[in-house]
Amino acid sequence: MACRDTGDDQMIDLIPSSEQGAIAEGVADFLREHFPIDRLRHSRGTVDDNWVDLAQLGAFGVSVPEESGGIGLGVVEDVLVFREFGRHLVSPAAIGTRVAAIAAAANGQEALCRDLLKGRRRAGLATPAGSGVQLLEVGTGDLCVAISGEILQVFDTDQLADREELFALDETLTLARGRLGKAPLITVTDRSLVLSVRLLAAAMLCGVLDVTRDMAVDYARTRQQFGVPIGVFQGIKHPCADIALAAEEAWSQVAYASLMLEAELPSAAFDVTAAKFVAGDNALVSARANIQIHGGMGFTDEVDAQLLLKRVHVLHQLFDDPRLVRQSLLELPLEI
Amino acid sequence: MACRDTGDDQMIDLIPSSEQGAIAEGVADFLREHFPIDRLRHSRGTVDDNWVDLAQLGAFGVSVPEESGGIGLGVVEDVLVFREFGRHLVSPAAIGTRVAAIAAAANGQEALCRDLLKGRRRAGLATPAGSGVQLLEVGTGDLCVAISGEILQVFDTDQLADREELFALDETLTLARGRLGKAPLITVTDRSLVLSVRLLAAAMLCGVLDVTRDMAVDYARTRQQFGVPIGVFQGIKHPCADIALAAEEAWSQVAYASLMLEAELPSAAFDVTAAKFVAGDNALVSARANIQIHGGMGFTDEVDAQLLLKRVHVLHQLFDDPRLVRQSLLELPLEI
Amino acid sequence: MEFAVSAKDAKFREDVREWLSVNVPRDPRPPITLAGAEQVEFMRRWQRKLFDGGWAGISWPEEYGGRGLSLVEQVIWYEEYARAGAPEAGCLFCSLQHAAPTLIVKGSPEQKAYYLPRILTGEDIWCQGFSEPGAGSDLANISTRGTVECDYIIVNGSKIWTSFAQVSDYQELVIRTQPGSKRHKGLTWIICDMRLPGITIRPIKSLDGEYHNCEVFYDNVEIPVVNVVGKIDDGWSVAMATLSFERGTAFMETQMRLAYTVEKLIGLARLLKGADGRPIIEDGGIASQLSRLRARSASLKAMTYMGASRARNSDMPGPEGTYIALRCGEMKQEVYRLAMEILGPQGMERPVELATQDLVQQYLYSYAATIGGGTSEIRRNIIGERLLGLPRHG
Amino acid sequence: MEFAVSAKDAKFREDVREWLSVNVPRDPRPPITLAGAEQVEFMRRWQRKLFDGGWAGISWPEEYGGRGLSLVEQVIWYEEYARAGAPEAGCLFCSLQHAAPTLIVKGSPEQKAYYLPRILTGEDIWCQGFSEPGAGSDLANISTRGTVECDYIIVNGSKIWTSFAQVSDYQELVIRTQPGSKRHKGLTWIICDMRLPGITIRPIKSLDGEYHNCEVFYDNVEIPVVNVVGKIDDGWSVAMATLSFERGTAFMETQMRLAYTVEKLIGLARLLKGADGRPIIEDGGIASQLSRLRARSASLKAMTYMGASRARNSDMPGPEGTYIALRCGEMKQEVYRLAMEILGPQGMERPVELATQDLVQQYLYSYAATIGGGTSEIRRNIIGERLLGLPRHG
Repeated sequence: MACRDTGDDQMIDLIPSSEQGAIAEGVADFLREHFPIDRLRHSRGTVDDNWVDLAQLGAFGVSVPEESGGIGLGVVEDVLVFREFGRHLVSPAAIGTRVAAIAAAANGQEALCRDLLKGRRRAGLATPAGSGVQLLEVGTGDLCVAISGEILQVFDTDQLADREELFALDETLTLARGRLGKAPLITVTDRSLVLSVRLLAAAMLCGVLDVTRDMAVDYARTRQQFGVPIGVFQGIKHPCADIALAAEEAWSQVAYASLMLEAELPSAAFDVTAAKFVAGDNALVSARANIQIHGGMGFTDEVDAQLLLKRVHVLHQLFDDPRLVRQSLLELPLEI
Repeated sequence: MACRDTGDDQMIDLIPSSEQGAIAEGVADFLREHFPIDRLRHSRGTVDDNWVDLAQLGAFGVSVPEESGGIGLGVVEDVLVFREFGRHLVSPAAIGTRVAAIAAAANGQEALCRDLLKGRRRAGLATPAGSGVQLLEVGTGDLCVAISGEILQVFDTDQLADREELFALDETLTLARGRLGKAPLITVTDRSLVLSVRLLAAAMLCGVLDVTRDMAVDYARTRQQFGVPIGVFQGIKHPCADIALAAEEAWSQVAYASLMLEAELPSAAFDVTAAKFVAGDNALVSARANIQIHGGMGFTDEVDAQLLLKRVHVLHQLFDDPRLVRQSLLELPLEI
Repeated sequence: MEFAVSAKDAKFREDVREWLSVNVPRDPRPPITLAGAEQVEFMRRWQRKLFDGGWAGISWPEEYGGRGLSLVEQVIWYEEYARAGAPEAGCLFCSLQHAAPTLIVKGSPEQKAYYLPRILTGEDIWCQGFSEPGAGSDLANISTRGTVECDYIIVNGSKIWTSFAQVSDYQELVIRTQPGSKRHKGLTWIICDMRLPGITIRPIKSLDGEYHNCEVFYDNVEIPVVNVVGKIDDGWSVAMATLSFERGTAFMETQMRLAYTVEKLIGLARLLKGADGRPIIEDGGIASQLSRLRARSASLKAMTYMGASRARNSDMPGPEGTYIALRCGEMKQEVYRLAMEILGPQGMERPVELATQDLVQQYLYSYAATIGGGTSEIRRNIIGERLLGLPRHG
Repeated sequence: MEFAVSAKDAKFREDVREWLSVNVPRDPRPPITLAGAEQVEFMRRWQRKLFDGGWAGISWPEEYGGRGLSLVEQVIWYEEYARAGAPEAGCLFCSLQHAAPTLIVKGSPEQKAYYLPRILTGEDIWCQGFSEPGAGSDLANISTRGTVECDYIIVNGSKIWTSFAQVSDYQELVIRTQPGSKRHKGLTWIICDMRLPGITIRPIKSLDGEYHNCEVFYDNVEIPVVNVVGKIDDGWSVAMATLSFERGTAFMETQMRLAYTVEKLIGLARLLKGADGRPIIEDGGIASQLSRLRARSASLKAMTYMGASRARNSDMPGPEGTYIALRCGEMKQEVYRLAMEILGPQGMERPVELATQDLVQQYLYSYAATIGGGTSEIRRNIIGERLLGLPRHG
């Protein structure tokens, strides 16, 4: 467990223990082999081929209770795994699938929980937009997760109405408009669970940020102009430094917030909201800078810089308009 | 005249004519000799020694009618002269003195007008602050100009109440708190005159921006680090370029707005407000960058970078909180 | 400093507005696709309509079939053009804004007589051929070579970032004709017929889904010497004429469109409601950015007047045009970034796969604005070194 | 990743809060003037009070008289310290945050025994002696030289940007002891008694009216060799120990103060009304900046935890501390710039000529935050070159 009461000693450690590191590394190994980012170069809203294998690895059940088929760890370990998902631009349906499984287990729907954990079913996400919702990665037969305040609901496909397919900014994902029905499959009121959804989106943003940094630095080191690597010039070097700082800052806050959330501290709502805001903002600014660092190549779809940008937009908007997230930051209680 | 009706040809020329250039150059020559910026290095709210000589040059009466002792030109020529004032950090009382003279002439108070034009009297400025006003450069015996909506009022010293001396952010200027009386010496309702006051503050900001650019570039060219002039590094070169762009942009808008104001076009209010906003914002950002470019020296009072910063703050706040100026930009009518 | 009010002014605006209201195509300009035929057909038709209406080449001297409008009239034209939602120049940009001005200044009488009318009517499409792989936007590093053999120049090499090459008839091609020459010496500016044997074109897909750029390969392409503009080995001065022009009033259409987009965004922010049920404009963070951009649009226009005023007193626009290019590119991105903030979740959607009138598409396209035609970093170098006299990187 | 909740936690916070509420001086810390006597007296008294209360050297190991608090407890301490408005370290910063940690790691037993207690009680004031004219913050360019003669090192040269030299008892002095040595080799770190003959101090007035920095000149100053910390010619590694420390938790006080300042500004924006009669907080432009800074304060704290967590697994804090230094400096400026926007016209006034508790004064002082101890540009170079492996400027 990432959180314990020692009685007399106190500490905050943001470095993964060797057990935690091993879980993340196991997932990372699998993703490196089966989810290289360039698989998405010319993809159009298609489900990843290896979704079932990823599920069978246990990646969506890290914080699902063992008795329901999960690994029985907490959101801290989830965050480490979802950062790896972000690094490989795994579908945000990973968040929906993980949270739907937890909700199903809490609701006694064990069969559904196991279907999700085994990759037999998938859950996409609903974000409020206009008078309806945007359905992200909700394909035929998929479930759909929506949140509102402290309530989390899971809908089955037949509980969605007025569905209309759309072209997505991130064309590697499917997007539709629709309306949520009145009778969800599952309704759970759980503040921590709702917060965890936001935090996992932030963790995925951190993963994208890591890739952004590495891509920018790699290009700055190798691309030559005026006879030297462009990383010599402060006009390139300093933006690279800013991206690295952005990644360090975002991950620090996400890691910290995961500990606060796991410990159920009163300030967890603020810390998670700040994590989503900082990770989203930093990832967006960095994805843009990475395109600029790549110059003409950055504007093409021949390098992955554009995939990172588009994915960041989607994760940043997931469940909440960042504009309103920013506003709420001023109102949330904060102990200092 | 800067504005004429040609009937069949139309043009906008933002370059001073040779006559206009000669007026500005005459003032500039005098200022270079008698108002070097370093006169302010260790000055504490003292009136410039050469105020009377500057007045006798006619510098405050450029747009005062000839029959009242002025030169009888317009706000376009004023703007050129006030940019020179900005370049030499002449007291903002120049604005008050100029506008008080115009108001006095319009009000038939010819003796007062001549006193102002000859430098025998000076007019400082009142900016709303809290429940009273801030009195900037309103010394003993000075007049004081206040504006509200389209109304401009001139107060004599004895019409000010509750005066309390303050230390100013810009310690080369005097500052006090006070209240305006009920019976001003002069009240004029004149939209264009009120707008001209804002525009002249913007013109002075442009002058400060010019000095800021020259100071930054000069330091970048001469200061050596790691064996080369620091201007080699893009971390210095690019901020210098941004300052130069900021100066070009601000002056272009001020010059353009002066023509629109002189022609009394409906969009003049927007153009003048935009000029004040852009000049203030650009001057502030640039003054800050100039300090950073100067490194450790920039933080001392041994170079003039700090004088520029402090003066910019004062001119930016003059008469209106820039925060509210920015808000008003969204409401003003604009023909496009 | 002078503002000469004209009685014709309001009348001119009225005429423009009326003509545009009747003639602007109702359909948006098609995107530039791999083949690009739809946009070409659309733009040729529109340019022909402009020509027939007497609105082609508004800034060209009358002797070349233009209207010779004053700067103020040009501003009015582009203001109304943007307001009417008339098509952006797209595949005609290079012919109208680069090639024609260059030919007018540097072309031979025969070149002018042949090419200018075909550009004016939209018959010919042109592309640029300056950038090369590895050389970036620095002309001094051009290595595509041309060998003079009798009446032909034989060209070998390649160009990159050539916009609209896949649909172009001609190319403004800059090559190195003096073997072993360095930097700006020994370059030649030549008109290259894009249908000549030995030319291969590879369109590059952009991040917005369009095909804005191409690589062009030259394998023993034989171009007649009469196609040289200016003199052989004097291409640098010809190219500079184009670039100076590009940095001046050529940005006017973009500027006016930006100004108009800001007004549109203000309207959109008043109309749209966020998930909290409040109009977006009531978000002061959004409102303050809109204010700022409204003021910055105005000052960008003023900078154009300033540049044109300076140009009036000299033969060629000064390098101050780089100020406008830099500001214009960065502002374009700011405007569309703000559009995305206003759109919120709606910005994740695109109504159809590709649509040039879509704000999301325009947002994505805006990434080119600080890269194409010289990155913002290069522009800041130019300002620092050429205008401010700062030392070059050793 | 682990968060060990302690039952002592809340109790500790309560103790700290209570002690501070009784003991924090009611008067603000005096500014640092030309002579500086008022601040010295004030800070010595306050440090003595901290010592007597058992709150001196909270992060020091207990064997040196410190409290050896855990990182969490340090955070609580600085949070409460900032909330209570307790004095910033000022003229004691160098002794407590630089000199003592360096001596603890690199000092001889005799040096520790003599200097550490005097630092802990506030008896001695220290200053740094690293920067030189022309060398900026780059230690590699140090040219102040020391010649070893018997038991003394004879020092000649000068230092600049030395904070609090005018009131210091000792200096952390880095000099070049190997003649002709280059860059990081041949440097020596030595304790210099500031009252030695041959030392001249010129205080420099800063833009906020205080005298934060001095130039120090050395004319045949004779320093005993026993004052060398570490070994002769091995000063680089000693200095690095200090700098690494500086970049780690030494920023904690600043961070907590910034976080608390943001909360204060939120309160101020709710309280103050603009010229339009509306509370400033209703200006969404202001509100959105406050939100942003509130989140950024939190993440800055998290970065400190991250750095400390890494340090726990290695002997010395890594260069990642530069991230914190960079962010901290820039955020300090953002916070006080926003304060000026909130103050509006009130920001043009200062209640007295110099007052360290005044937001305007703090705003002016914040200009040092991206310059002193390495400019933001240098910090970005360090991140780019040392952390990311980008090539150095040739």
